[in-house]
Amino acid sequence: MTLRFKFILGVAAALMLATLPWFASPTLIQFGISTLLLATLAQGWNIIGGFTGYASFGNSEFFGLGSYGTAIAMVQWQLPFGVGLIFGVLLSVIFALVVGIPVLRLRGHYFAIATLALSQVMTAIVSNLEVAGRNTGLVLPLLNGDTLFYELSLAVLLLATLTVLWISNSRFGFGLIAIRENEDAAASMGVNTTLYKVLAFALAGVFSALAGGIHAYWITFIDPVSAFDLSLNVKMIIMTVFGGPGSVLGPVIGAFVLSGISETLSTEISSLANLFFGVVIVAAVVFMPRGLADLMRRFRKTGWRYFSENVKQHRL
Amino acid sequence: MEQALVVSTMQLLSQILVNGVLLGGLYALMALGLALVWGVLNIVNLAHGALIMLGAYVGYYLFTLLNIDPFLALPLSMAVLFCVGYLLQRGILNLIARAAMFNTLLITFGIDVVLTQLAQIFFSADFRTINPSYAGSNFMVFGVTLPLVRVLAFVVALALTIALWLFLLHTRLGRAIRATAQNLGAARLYGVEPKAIYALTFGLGAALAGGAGDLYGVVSQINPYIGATLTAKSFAIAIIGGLESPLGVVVGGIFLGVVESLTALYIGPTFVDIASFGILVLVLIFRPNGLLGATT
Amino acid sequence: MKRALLCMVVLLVTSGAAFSQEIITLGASVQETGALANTGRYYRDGYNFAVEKINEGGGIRVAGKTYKLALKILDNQSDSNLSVRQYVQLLTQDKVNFLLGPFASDFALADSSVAEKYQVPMIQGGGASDQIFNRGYKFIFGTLPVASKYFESTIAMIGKLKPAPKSIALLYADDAFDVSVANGTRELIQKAGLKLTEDQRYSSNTSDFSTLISQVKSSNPDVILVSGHETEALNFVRQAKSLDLNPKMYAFTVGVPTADFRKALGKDSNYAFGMTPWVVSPANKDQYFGNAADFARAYTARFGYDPDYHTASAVADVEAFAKAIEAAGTLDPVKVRDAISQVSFPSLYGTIAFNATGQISLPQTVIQVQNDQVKAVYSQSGMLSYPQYPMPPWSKR
Amino acid sequence: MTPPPLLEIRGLSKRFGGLVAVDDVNFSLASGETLGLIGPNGAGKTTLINLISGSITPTTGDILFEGRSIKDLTAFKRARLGIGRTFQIMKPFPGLSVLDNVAIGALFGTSETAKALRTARDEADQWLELMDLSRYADRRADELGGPDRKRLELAKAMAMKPKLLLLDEVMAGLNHVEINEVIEAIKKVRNTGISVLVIEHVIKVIQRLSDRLLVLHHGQQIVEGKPGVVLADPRVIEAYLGRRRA
Repeated sequence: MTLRFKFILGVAAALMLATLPWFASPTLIQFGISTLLLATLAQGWNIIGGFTGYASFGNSEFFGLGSYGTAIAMVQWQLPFGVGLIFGVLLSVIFALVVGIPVLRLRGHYFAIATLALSQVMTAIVSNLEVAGRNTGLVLPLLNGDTLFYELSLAVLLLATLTVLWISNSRFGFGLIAIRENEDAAASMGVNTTLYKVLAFALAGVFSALAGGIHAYWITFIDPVSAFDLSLNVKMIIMTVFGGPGSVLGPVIGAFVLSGISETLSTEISSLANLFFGVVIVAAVVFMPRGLADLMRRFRKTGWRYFSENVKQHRL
Repeated sequence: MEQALVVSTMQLLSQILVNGVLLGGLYALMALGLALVWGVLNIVNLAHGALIMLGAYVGYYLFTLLNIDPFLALPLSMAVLFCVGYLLQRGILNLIARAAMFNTLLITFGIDVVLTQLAQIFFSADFRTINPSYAGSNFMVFGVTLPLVRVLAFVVALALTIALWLFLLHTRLGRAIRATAQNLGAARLYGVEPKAIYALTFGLGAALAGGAGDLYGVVSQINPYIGATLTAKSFAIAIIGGLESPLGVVVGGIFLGVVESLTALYIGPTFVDIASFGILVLVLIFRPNGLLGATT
Repeated sequence: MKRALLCMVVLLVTSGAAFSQEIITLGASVQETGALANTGRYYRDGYNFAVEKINEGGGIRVAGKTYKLALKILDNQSDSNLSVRQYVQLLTQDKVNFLLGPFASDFALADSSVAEKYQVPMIQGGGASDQIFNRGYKFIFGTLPVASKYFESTIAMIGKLKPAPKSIALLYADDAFDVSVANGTRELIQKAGLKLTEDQRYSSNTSDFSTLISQVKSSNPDVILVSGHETEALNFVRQAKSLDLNPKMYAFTVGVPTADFRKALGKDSNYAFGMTPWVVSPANKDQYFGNAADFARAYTARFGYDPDYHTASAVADVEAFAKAIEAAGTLDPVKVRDAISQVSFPSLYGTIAFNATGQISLPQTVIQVQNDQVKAVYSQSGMLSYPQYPMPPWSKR
Repeated sequence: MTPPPLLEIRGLSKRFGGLVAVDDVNFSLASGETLGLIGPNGAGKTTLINLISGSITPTTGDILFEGRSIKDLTAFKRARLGIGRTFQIMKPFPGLSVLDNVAIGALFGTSETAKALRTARDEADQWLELMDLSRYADRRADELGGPDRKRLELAKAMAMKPKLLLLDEVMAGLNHVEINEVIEAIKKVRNTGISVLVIEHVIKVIQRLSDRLLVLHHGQQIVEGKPGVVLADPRVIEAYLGRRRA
């Protein structure tokens, strides 16, 4: 595929998605909004997790801060949605800078656990904040405009994906990849590792906060448990890893495919959906640990052996 | 009047400290298995809480169906969970033993979901308790009320910790496990297959979770969804105590128990999580080897 | 315009199936799995049972035609975000006519916005928080009593006890419902001239109450009121025993009426006060089930466990729809909404009539566990039977 | 006035707890010079390299680069100034292609202005060619074998366009034939005119490459001078070779 062809294909796909509200059912749009937001979150995680190699469980904090920034601005200060969204992004970036600098010094599991613990701390702090409605949450004004929410979500996803496309072809992105592959070697080759990691964390924060703000206004009610939901972070990771971490479209495809599966399951087999979802995660990690992107690249060559080879390669 | 107030404040404080220490003992037992598996296999087991939950149900069914006292059921509960852990490692985790770190997080999360859902299907979402006749008994020492089962649970937790410590230090298998923590191949020097060590260690971690679950059921209620909070608590304790020695975990557990109790008393019960997880983050940043661990 | 278009789509897509058989579909997303599944099942089974019974009785008559009721229930896995999406799906894809609610206030808060957005009435029996009803929404109705008045009858009863209790400790979880309860209760305590010795908010899902209990013990109040969840009530009682906390009485908003509570605690559940807006009594007549006692028997036989007020509230939701649709004589959601606001009928749950904000006004009956049985002790009309008070210390049981 | 030496080490020490890994080391390195650093295992050679490259900070003493103290600079800043290094345990970017491994050196390293990825890859191509690696350009770095991997390390470091290159035991684990291959590669590097500090265990290698030798023993520098003179010094034979013969 030539670059030009890829470009045309991308624009066509974006246009097609953008026109969806004019012929799809409200349920599909509803599903679309939630999937686009999840894809945005996965793309955000891709920047810090996929490119930089830091398994962040802090992205749901960004989502929560975006939600609460928007909600507090709109409910407590009667500001317009746009201002709220910016306020949420601002909160999130400040959080990324303040927390990122000490926490990004930790590596591997320790970073993961630190961010995991921080999300518990954030939930607990917000539960005690008067301005955030404590643990009883905030009720946002009702806006009957799913088309608007859909287009907004799509725009943010496009922005996130274009940013990731730029990252994958830029000096900045190569710096991140170098950090992921070997942080000491990256530093010794002149990569400002601290700055790059914090920037990646903040950038992930921007997109997650945008998604959070849109989600809050759309769902109209937020409370600490749903806004700082850790399982949302796990979903971002699963979607990214399923699609292919460190690739441009992997997280988006991962989000679309897994949301589709999960939504179908919730409707079709209702109570067993979660069980099945757990099984899918386990199976995916065992049989295709490098994601769909890798599967598609190598499946043609190896065929069904692809799965058994993965197992052989990673088992003890 | 004023003196009476001072006396009652002191009494409350000592009661709270005792509560914290006793709670800490149970916490420590919950975290022990997690720390062992993490330290030796480098697996952060997000399904640890689910294993504790299973252990609690084993204890519950042994008590209600066969009328076995929960403290006598402890070894049985541990044995059952040992098998569960051993099979999980052999059947699933072993398949990704050499994959990237994300993957172990993801797969244990997946296992957690599956175990929880299966528990809901087989045990139902009803709230259960292991409620032997003596469950609420207590005795007074210097004006402080000591709940019998919590004291017993504390003693059992300490005993299991010491047993684990002795096992790791003084048996060939234990030394092989410790060596594996440093170097995968090292187990061979002790004439043990690394594969076997992995499964044994995970089984041991699960057995400790099973024991903790059995005791948890005696002091608290159980349902299929208690796992997530227990996993989070176990993390905090393992990190605060450090992964190097079982004794560190006990110190971490008691420290956390006391901090939580004091926070609830002086700041407010809704601030408990801020305190415990805030400390976890600070420990990670400033003393990554745990409160007792060596500084670098 | 949009609505007309929607109707056309409905006609085309459903290939007329729904219409030729004259079916009215009610939709709900409830907690069948997840942390709230234990209470969620009351709603699932209550809705199902009511729909079955109404259909057995011939369904409902709307403008001369007979309709059968159908039910579409989705499992929200105790996830409120998923729940919101499922309600939209119920309306737009499954084309249900009207909405029944989920369990718990925070879910009802989020889900009712869907009803409001699509202008389809929702009657929910699972959320009592005042927050749900003071937003000025027009399409949300609730059949649980007002949260801030949950302890009203309990405090009224306290005034009639001998020796009269003087001091109260109030403990409550920090979620929407329990905060509403606490705010109302605080006022009631003040009005009754009682002394509030402890006023403590704790995190939802707290499992260790040892600090709170020690604290309460040292301030030694006569009465302890706990507004929380059933798991918390269970843990509280167990730990109260093991820490030898002996107030003259303690009362809980939830948990006490359930069979689960008594089963999990055994003898330790005795003396605990609770409340229910629903009394299983033949005096509560019902058009479909005969009366509350008949209903309870039939329900236990059918589902294998005892119903509680959640179930009754769920049944009342379905019945309210049946009555309102018949009264409206049309399936038009806006007209049915107006009819709901006007209904007033006796049911197994009590008299169903909604006030201006959409909530029902139903007094709580104070209950107590006595010898492993739930006994009604006090209602608005006065003492029903003098409770076992004061509660004997744990050492003397 | 003579220009300051490229690198000057003054009274440098590093303590790990009770262990003195590097003890009061002083030397300097002129522009274009190749200095060999030898010593038995545990002599503190790698610690010295880590101190110069900035992976660790010294306990006392100073490091001057082009006359300026760099001891408080972070590793990446020193790389920007022109200090490149290889690692004893090879640290390629395993998941990246061989070409992109080298391109990262060109993108960062001493280059002040951001350059396009394409330019960096073009530069990387040249270094691959010099190091005889062109045919592996599209392979993943972790698929390379021993000597190729060493050459990749050299190419990566060279792509940074450093003024000073620190080579940490590049020969470890190679056989005789492979060692000769890599020696040729290092010679090519040296011929570009940059200064090199070579740490090596294998005496033969260091003799063939260095202008001057420095011997470390238990963290202390014991002899410094021309290779022939140093290797004949009885203290060196005692400390280093003597023990091996014994």
